[in-house]
Amino acid sequence: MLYREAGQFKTSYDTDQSIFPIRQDRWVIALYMAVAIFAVPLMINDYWANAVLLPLLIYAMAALGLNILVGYCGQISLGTGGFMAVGAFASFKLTTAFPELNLIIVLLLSGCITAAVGVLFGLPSLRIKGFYLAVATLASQFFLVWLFNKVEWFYNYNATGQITMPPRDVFGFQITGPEAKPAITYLFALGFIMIFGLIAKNIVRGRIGRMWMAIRDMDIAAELIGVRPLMAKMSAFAVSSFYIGVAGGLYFTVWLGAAEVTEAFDINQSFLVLFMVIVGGLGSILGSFLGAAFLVLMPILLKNFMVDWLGVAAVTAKHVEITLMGVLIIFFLIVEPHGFARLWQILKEKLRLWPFPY
Amino acid sequence: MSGADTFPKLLLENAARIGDRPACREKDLGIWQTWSWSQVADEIRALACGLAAMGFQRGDKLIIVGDNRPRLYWAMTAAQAVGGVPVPVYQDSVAKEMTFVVDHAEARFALVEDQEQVDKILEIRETVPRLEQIVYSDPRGLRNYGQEFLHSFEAVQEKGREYDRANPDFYEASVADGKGADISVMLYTSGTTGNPKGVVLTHDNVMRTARNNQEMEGLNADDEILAYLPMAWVGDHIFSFGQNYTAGFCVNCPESAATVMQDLRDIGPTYFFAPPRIFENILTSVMVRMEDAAPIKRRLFHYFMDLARRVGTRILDGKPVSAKERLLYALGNVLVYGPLKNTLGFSRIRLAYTAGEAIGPDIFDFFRALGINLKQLYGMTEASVFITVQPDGQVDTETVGVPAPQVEVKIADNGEVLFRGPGTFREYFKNAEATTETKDAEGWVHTGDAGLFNEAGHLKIIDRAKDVGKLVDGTLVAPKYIENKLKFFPNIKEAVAFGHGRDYVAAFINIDLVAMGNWAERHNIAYASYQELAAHPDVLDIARQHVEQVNRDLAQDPNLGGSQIKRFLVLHKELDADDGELTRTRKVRRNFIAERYAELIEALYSGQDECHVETEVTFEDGRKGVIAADLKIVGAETFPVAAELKKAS
Amino acid sequence: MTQIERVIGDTLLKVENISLGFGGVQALSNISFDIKEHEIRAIIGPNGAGKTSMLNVINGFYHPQEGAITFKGEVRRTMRPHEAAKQGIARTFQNVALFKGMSTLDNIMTGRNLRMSRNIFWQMLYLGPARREEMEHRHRVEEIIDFLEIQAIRRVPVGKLPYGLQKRVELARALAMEPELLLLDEPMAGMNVEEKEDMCRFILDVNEQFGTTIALIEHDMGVVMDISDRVVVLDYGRKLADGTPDEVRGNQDVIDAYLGVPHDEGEA
Amino acid sequence: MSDSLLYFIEVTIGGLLAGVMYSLVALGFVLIFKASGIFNFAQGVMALFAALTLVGLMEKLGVPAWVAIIMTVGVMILLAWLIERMVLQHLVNQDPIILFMATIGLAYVLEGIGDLMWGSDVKVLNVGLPDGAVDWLYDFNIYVTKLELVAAATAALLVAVLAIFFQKTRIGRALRAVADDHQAALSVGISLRTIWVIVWSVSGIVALVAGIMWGSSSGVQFSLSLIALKALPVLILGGFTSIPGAILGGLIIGVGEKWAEIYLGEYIGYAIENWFAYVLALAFLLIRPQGLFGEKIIERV
Repeated sequence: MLYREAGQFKTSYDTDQSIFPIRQDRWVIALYMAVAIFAVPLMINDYWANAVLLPLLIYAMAALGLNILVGYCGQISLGTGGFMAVGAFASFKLTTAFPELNLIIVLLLSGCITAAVGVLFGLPSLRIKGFYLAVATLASQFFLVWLFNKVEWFYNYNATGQITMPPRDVFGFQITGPEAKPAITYLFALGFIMIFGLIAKNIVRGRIGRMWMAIRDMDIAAELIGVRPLMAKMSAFAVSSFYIGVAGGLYFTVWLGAAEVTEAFDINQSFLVLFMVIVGGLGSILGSFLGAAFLVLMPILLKNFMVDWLGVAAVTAKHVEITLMGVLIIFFLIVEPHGFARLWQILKEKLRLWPFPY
Repeated sequence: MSGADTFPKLLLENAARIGDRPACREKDLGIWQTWSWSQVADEIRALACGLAAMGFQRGDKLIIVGDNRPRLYWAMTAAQAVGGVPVPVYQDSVAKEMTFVVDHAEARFALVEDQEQVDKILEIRETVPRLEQIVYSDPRGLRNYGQEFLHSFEAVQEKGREYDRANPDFYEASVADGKGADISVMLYTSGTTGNPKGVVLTHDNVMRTARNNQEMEGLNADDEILAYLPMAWVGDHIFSFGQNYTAGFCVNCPESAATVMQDLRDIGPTYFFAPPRIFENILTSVMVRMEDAAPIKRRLFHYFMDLARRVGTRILDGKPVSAKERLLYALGNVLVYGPLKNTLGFSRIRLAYTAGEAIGPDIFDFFRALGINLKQLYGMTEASVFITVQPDGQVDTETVGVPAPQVEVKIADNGEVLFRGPGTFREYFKNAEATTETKDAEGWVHTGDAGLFNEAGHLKIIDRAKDVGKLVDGTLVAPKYIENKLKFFPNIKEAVAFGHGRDYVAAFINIDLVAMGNWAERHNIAYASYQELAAHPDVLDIARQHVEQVNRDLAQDPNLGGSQIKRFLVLHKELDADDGELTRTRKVRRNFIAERYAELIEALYSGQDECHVETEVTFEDGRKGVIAADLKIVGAETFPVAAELKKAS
Repeated sequence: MTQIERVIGDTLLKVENISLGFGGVQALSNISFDIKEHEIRAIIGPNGAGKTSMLNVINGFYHPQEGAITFKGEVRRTMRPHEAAKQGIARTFQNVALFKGMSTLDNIMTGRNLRMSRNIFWQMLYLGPARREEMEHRHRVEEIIDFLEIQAIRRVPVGKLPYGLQKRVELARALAMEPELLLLDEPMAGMNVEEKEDMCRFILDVNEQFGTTIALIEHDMGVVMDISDRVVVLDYGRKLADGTPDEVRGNQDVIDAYLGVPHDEGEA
Repeated sequence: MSDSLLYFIEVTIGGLLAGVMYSLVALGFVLIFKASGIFNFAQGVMALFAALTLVGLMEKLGVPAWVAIIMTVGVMILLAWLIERMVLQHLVNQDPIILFMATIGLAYVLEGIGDLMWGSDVKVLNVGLPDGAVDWLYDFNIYVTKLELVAAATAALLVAVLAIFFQKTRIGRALRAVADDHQAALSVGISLRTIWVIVWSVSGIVALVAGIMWGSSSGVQFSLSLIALKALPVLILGGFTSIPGAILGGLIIGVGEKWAEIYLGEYIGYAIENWFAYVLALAFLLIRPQGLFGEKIIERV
């Protein structure tokens, strides 16, 4: 209905393959960006930053990473929590070892380290498929958590076994530690997500993305076309883990500030992120964001609704919340197995054809 | 304005003036490949020199066959540049028709699109020995055609570039040699009878008409047009070639005939021409698709379309409209009109023309109600299209507008429309007799159409001149005009009006079995056959109402008011091409019908109110049979004619 | 695209005494034949004759226990499928093996994979070389799309396409690899007459226009006899006959084993 | 006999006994995966849920253990029916991963409801199983609790029963058929949905047994649901569809795990059992991708 595509013809492959070929879409995206960058920081406060926006952005990053692996390359992974832990501990070790090192560098390096770990734990995918692989990745989850819990070097031999983020600033703005302004940390995280969201899109729409999808859709045919499964799968694990690692880094550095591995990165993290990917839509960048938003906001809303409105006891509310989450997830899988992304797609098609039905 | 008097010269001007602006596009390999004016100039230069290198002489004809393709348009200018004459031929014409044109035009060269056309040419080659060289644009499937007289477009251009290097000033010189009075194109019009005639148009003809219309409508280099009608048709030649050069706007060629609608949507032209039937098809498809839409949407659609029909055209013509309705219309624009135009590809249209035959008022209004500036024009090949055009804000279905700039139009005593103007053709190629028949000493061209000017000075085409008759009292009778009015009612499929040499006008009517059938079902009227339905009193009554409505309209027109239908009957069978009552193109063959149903006509003019008839018919399976019927003859009310009223008062 | 005059050249691929078995089953026993440059070579035989296994061996998907394969003068017994692809062997499948989740365009673009080289860092930015490369290959792919007349379905997810078109897209994907040897596994299976005619035309055009050597498995004897230069007949993993269509037609074993059985498509 | 040897034996036996428990849970997985191709992640939570229900019934209603058990069985069957009704039947022909996620959702629901109904505090479960060391073994300084023995025995019994159920009964054969292809199953004359209800009930009961055993030894609490995770390596090892695989795999994992804990623990740090099993399974898988009992897969194109 709002689309006016007549006259938006493409005279080059370049424009034809741009991410948002339709002008109206570009406008909308630009609008969102403007709001996110300029409007939100003005009205942000600690609650919004810590309870809503930071987790939303950070989980979106993680979901993005996992979606690359599961949605685009078709390799199921239940090790997300573990990989996020790698990212977190890597950034902890780096920033404590080299205090003057720019936090951005720290996070990127943590991503790279996680990527390496990811490739290592991805190796089994060359021999095994489907749920065998899924279960195999659980190994990484358990092993990594155990490792960070067991080896004191990782948490600098402190008594608690906790890791705590020292205050760091980037270009004069304090990003971490208690004094960090919510607006700043938010923008910091936002910057990461926007840049890496774009990068992810660029990768998946190019040769490598097609390589992954080929492996996902029909690995045999892919190989007979000259796609090397080793390259495809390992690169997917690497990129995916990089994203998850960076997410883990942000999760620890800018959001939690302090983390205890066994609870911050336990297996439920893995499931949570996987849910985001599924509910958001496998094989969709947009979906990763929507999924993250949904699974971050839903519990908050449920909790507020029950505790603040219905005045349910917090502990009961917790149980109800768990139950409802389960129900909601099942409900979603039933009504739209392809997630929000598909719903959005359908809506968009309808808008483009309006007023015609087809 | 520019001083160029030929298209090759104009091309050089454009290349210099707006060299980097797009001159033409073609949907190919998934995107709209674009050529700027300077690129086009180079391409054409190379091609022209190539032709010259192949021995293409001044005055030579270049046959051009194929779908609308930039290269074929370039070929026209290329031929002109070296003093030759492009002769576009309908791409769907069969070998026989092509043989005539190629032979009659004495062409030595042909430039065709693809294998299909090459095969056609090869087929006729024996019969037209004059044809020497054939150039093809698309090599697909032509790899193993060894003939030495076949050349690929690229090869010719290559030759051309060499030739150009060899004689650097050849091209400029030969372009400079061209005069405005030279022949710029020959367009063969398929006359209803006999062989096609080659209409000879000069650069002046095409260029001046193109410019005049362009200035009248304010076309400019920012406009976009979709070239999808046959290149051999004068309309396309003016819109997609002539004005492409004079206005410097961009011509867009669709990917293929099958994708025209999609490509139309891609481009969203600002300037658009289509014959009435295309608009009709679009309207039908819109309605059909909307039928499948969700009820809410459908209601929304119909509500706003009604609104649009009420106020849309008025707003378009800048007539006063209440604020409330303006507001509603704006809302409708967001919800319905805008999206609708968008999906049809009409969002950006500033100017749309239709012509060729009478367009149904509801079709015409539908598009104008959407805010599309759709106008009628009256033209013909011999005039380089424009004879009359409807100026903005003075549009209606009845007329075809006022004389185009610099064109004089007058009505002969027999009612025939005559014109003369800058676009008037020079002659019919090698057909002096026909030329003198059509174009008299003072340059007046006989259109063969009967028409008249209304008080607003707008021309109204009423019929073919030869079909116009007079009642005994001398009132003008234009059967086709009356029939069209009748046929605009969905319930009426065909109509045949009589009156020449009679005291009043009478008519045969064919009801539309589909439309009336639906009506019958809704009013649960059972019927077994067309004949039975046609004889039903209610049906006759409806027919009468329609006839009287037509009479009312006619009464508005002082000149034709006298030719109201007094008596009519609804035929017992559908007029059928198999019975020779219609031409294959579904035009009524009135004389044949007049003979065949002589007794019915008598009945119409004698007082009797019923008449028995027996008719031999041919069924689908070719068997012949006889159907008999007793037909009611219905009298219709007639109304006082407007002018006469004035007189009275 | 480059045009090559069609002349049967010298041997492109030689298969010598290939034997392949799974556990007990002997799929191929001691098969030898060769394929010459630019020719259309048909492999026919009743179901379970080992035709598909033969193709699988040629493009390295199965590893024969015995025998040698000489491709472009290079002798080998086993290799990974993607290596075969690198060497210029492309392939379509008996039951279409397209990438269901991707559009027609992307499917065909995947065929260009081997010819694209820009590393991930350029792709991340989608700038400079990576973008330029993408565009170049899109252009080549569009030419193939144009060649196989599938412009209309460019953006359609292949899963939504009718079977006949899927087959065509698969051929397009194989062509995108610009292979020297093209293996077609029952390219016309389950098609109606018109679709078959189109496919025949395309196969011949491909062979003519690009000079691609083609080895195809086909059940429709009419088609095989019309378009192929030479035919090799397999039965129960053994080679029955090898020669021009006419020779094969005449061969008694073949008639008994195969043609003798009245075939639905007949020899139309 | 040297102490070290005795110690080794004791460790081994301990491993075997633990292994039996793993097999038990793994069995639950296999049943469902075989019949419906669903990787039922809720298996562990089902055990927890069953145990909770059992305890709840005994505490709240004060009914004797055996009654409570029977009632719980009823509950589990009802649950199976509900799951089929409200979840599975809506997800027919969806991707495996979707069904997998659905079962995780299911796990959440069961956990939540269990806690809501019976509270989330640790509960003692005593259905009157014997406890304390087995004396005659103890004489050899081998410490094995009666409970473990009973557990093992029950598990073994259950496995045997199931084996018979699958081999001999008509339904059992139908279930096996389903695993191979659904049409076949229908031809046996049992609707898929019934079959699903049955398998889910059966694995529900299996879960109950597992729940009782673990519950009695280490109390009923959330951690109980994690035994599922311990059974997963068994699946990789034995294969998702092989009952014998599940059993043997369970034993291997059980023993291997204990050995590793005892003999490797001191070098690489203790509490390794919750990942070592995976590594073991993986290592094995890399050598033999088709798992313990699977036969070599020939890929076709």
